[in-house]
Amino acid sequence: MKKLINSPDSVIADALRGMAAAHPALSVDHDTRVISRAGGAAQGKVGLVSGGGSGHEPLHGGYVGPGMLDAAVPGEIYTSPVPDQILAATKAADGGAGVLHIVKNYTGDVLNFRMAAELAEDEDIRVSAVVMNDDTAVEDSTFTAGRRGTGATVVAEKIAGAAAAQGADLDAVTRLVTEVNDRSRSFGIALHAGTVPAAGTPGFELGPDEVELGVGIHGEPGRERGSMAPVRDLVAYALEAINADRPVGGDVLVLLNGQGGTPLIELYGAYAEAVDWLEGHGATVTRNLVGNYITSLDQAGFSITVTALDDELVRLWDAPVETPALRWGR
Amino acid sequence: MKKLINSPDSVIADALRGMAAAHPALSVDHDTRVISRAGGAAQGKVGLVSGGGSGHEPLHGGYVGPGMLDAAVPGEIYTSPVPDQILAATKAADGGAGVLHIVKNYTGDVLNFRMAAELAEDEDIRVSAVVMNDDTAVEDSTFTAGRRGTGATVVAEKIAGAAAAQGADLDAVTRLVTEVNDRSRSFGIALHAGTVPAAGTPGFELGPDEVELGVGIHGEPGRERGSMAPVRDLVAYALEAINADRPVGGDVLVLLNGQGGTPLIELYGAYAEAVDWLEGHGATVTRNLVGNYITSLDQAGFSITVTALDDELVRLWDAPVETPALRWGR
Amino acid sequence: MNLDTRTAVAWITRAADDVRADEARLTSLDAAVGDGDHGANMTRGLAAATASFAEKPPATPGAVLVAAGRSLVAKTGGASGPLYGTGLRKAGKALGEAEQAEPAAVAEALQAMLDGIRELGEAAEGDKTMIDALAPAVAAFRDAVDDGADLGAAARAAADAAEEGLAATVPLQARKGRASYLGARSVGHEDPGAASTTLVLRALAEVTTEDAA
Amino acid sequence: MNLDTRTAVAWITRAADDVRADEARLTSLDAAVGDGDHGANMTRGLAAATASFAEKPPATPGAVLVAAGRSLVAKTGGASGPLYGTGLRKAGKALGEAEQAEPAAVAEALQAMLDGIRELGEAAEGDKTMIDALAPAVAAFRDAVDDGADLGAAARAAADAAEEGLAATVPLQARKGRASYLGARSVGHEDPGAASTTLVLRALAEVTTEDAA
Ligand SMILES: Nc1ncnc2c1ncn2[C@@H]1O[C@H](COP(=O)(O)OP(=O)(O)O)[C@@H](O)[C@H]1O
Ligand SMILES: Nc1ncnc2c1ncn2[C@@H]1O[C@H](COP(=O)(O)OP(=O)(O)O)[C@@H](O)[C@H]1O
Ligand SMILES: [Mg+2]
Ligand SMILES: [Mg+2]
Ligand SMILES: [Mg+2]
Ligand SMILES: [Mg+2]
Repeated sequence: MKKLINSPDSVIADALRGMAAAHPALSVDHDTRVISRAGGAAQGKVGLVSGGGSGHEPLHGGYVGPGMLDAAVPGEIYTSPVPDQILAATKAADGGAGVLHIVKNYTGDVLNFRMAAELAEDEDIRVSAVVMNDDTAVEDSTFTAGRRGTGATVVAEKIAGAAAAQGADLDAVTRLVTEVNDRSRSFGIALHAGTVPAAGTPGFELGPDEVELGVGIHGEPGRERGSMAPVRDLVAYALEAINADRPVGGDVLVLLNGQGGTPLIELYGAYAEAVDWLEGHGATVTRNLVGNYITSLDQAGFSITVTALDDELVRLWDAPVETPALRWGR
Repeated sequence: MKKLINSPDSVIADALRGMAAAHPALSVDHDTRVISRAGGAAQGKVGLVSGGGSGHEPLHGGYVGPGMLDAAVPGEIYTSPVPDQILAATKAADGGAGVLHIVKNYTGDVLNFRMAAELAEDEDIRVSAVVMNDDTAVEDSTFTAGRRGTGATVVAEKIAGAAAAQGADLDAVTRLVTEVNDRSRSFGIALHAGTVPAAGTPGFELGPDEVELGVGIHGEPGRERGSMAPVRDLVAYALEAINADRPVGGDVLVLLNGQGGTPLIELYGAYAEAVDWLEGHGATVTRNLVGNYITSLDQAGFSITVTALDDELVRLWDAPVETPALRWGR
Repeated sequence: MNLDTRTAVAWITRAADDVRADEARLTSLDAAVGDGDHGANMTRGLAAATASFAEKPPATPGAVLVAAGRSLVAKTGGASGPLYGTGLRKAGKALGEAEQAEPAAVAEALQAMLDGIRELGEAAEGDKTMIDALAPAVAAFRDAVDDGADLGAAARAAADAAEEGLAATVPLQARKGRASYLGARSVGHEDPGAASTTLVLRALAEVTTEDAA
Repeated sequence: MNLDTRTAVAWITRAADDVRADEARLTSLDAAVGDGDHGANMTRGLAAATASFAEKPPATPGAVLVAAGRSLVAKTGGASGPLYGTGLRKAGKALGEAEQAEPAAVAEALQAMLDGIRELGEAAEGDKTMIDALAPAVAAFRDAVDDGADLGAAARAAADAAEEGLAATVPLQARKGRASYLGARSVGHEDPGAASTTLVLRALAEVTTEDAA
């Protein structure tokens, strides 16, 4: 697999150089690898930090800016960042009102963020953490490492960003992110595996008629292999899984997310099917995102996140945001 | 190649359903296949229409909205739309101050838009057209069908949109688009071919060490096959071609565009190289877009567009825009 | 025999069938030097033409070709839609209101088609386009008519000339259309538009030959 | 022999070399049931550890392991960084300030390492993690020391036990870590973390055996 890179070892460094050059509103620490706001932390505002392995762009660096994150922490491809990095991001995000870590539920992410939070507390920064585990594909039980954190992370970062910008305190922002997590379920299906630069070949093999049902964002397998099918059936499978876990109804937000290798024209077709299915099941889609928001390099496929909305969440969703990847409002 | 579709025949229709559902500010005519603004044409404002084959999303439908296009015309995959469609779009865009067609230089696009313009003139709509031919890969001579229209089309649509929104008349908007075309050069390189739904297999074969230098946006071949190389060298090749055609210098806008199958992390790395190269050649990159703006389904690769800026173009670029794919300003 | 309404409808219908049957080849030719849509384009356009005949039966052979031309413009897309569509419209206009067209009138109509495509597309013989099949075909048709051939024989001569013209496109470097972007790399490939032209003219030969038989 | 500073440095250095040499296998194991980064993670972390020894030479074997642990936390990333890193730190702390550690002290340090990883990761034996190689290895080391074995013999026993533990992970269904997302599909694969643990312990056996020779 040919990749548009200089070498596998330089991918992150090169991407950070590019982000710094492209986005003057961002400040990039190339040594420590932290992406933060060029203006620094807003004093008195709750700081928001998220991060994880690289390869999911625009998550998380593309979400740094007014109305969303204060700092993002990119690890190696598909690898959790390290505590010192997360600590540096936490300091960059600290405006004296505490910092919230939005952590995706993977053992590495949880452990590294926890260690960093301890280091931050040692430096008198109050840190709260919410672990996102919206993925419905994996059973949440004591016999697994728990449900994974996926698309709802994008929603949570937006909601938290708006709340923090409006002056909510650390407990309130933490509560809101927990609410987003509770109200969201996600499911992903891969058609073709992506290729990690270091590996040079796809991470897994899918036959011409196979899809990976419940695939993870690092290309890791999920629930089971399934048969290729028209998009309406794949979307239905994903939504049935979501609905079985947390029944849909009322006003919802839908993130119809591309995993990286699926063209936008196909994502829109999938979104049409999602809306039809949800409306046939008593839900009304009042907010949406369609596109590449939490990717897995060049993996072909899609994921759906459904978030049950209430008035507060809608207001926070609609609030202004000014980041590389999400921009709206005044 | 598995595609996230219902069937090859339904791809456009399904995508249009999805766009209509996702974007309440758009009005989609599913029968005629025109995407326009939900509020209709602004009276007294020059109308802006562009279009072409589908498969390049977000081009052009994703660029409909305040500050950019009034209407977009999506043909079949990689196939120019037909005159009746373009006429309907022209009428939808018509606010009584004339309509500009922004046409990409391909025989089919030129002929179909020309026939539509004749039909519109029959109905007393004054139509002007600018044919974009920014692609530097193909020789512009009487022995070819001329240079192709590629990434500068995005820039032109933005510039025209701002000018029209600010009250410029048809001649002025036409002049500005012509200027953007004259001031822009583009070059694309493909690493992997994309797959058209109807074909089911990639449109061309690239060996493990081959790239297509000067590839077109419909996956059509360009200048020649070349050897795979680190991204800094591929970017240098593209910029050398651009520079040889129209030397770079001064302030420039760069569109570092993904062809669809290349992840954002790689596009940022490519952008870093582009900035280094340009600054080493006496240009200053003062504006940019990095991402998927004019794609070719799931083709892996990138294109660069360099537009020489002046103060007027910068002001128009910075002016507010509110479309699915580009949003900034107040 | 003359070209009457029924035969004109049969021609276009047969052309639609033959193109659909050979769609994969047209696709593959266009994939090699273009964007791979010529097969789908021609299938779609000709299907629309035959559908229009059913919806609104034309009264004369000229009306058949004008309706076919309009359908091709309205439904094909790409470069081939306006070119074929305009060509057929002009051919139909040239046939006027007559209920039957004698071979000489058909020759004029084909000439009008060729002239129309050349005027719109500005391609000359040797540019590696549909013109490279159509021009020799029209010349062969005219020559056959001048030699007293009936409609079927003239059409067969045209179809044969088109096939020769198609083969002759292989060593050409394209100077028009999408294949021209390839420069010298377009050499060694048949032109897709010339291939579809050959199918269309072979369809004319078939229906005028079967009819006479 | 005892574990002195030089031997401790040699251990970690050998572990870094052995892991780098076997990186592809670790990658492949992690690709099958995870995200394919375990090889790169361990290579990176252990390389950082050996680099830290050169930059700031530790004075005692305990300091070696603490420094290695810190490097692994600071540079590895993923799940394995905090787990191995914390484990090695605790092992180093258990060795205290002594310039040499007798086999019994090394046994306590390995126990502290195991306890630290178990406490942080909350995995038990049978969950199909590094614990499934480390726990039997530590038990084997302790038993060997109790039976009067020298450092090299105890380390070899530990390495052998780790290899058996690694093999025993194959039929297990993962209940911790990324492989647990696969449920029953994780059966039939070796655990990547158990594989790297085995390499690390084999490195200890190698350097303590060569040293004694
Ligand atoms: N200027 C032209 N004059 C005549 N024929 C042309 C011209 N440009 C293209 N063609 C014909 O059109 C064919 C391609 O048609 P098609 O693939 O349907 O359209 P597109 O190139 O827009 O995808 C070419 O093979 C060629 O025969
Ligand atoms: N909770 C845990 N306790 C002990 N070991 C674990 C735990 N979670 C994961 N591991 C170990 O980590 C290994 C994976 O490491 P690595 O691939 O580097 O991290 P990641 O899973 O974050 O990509 C697994 O094979 C397993 O041995
Ligand atoms: Mg990982
Ligand atoms: Mg085409
Ligand atoms: Mg074509
Ligand atoms: Mg891993």
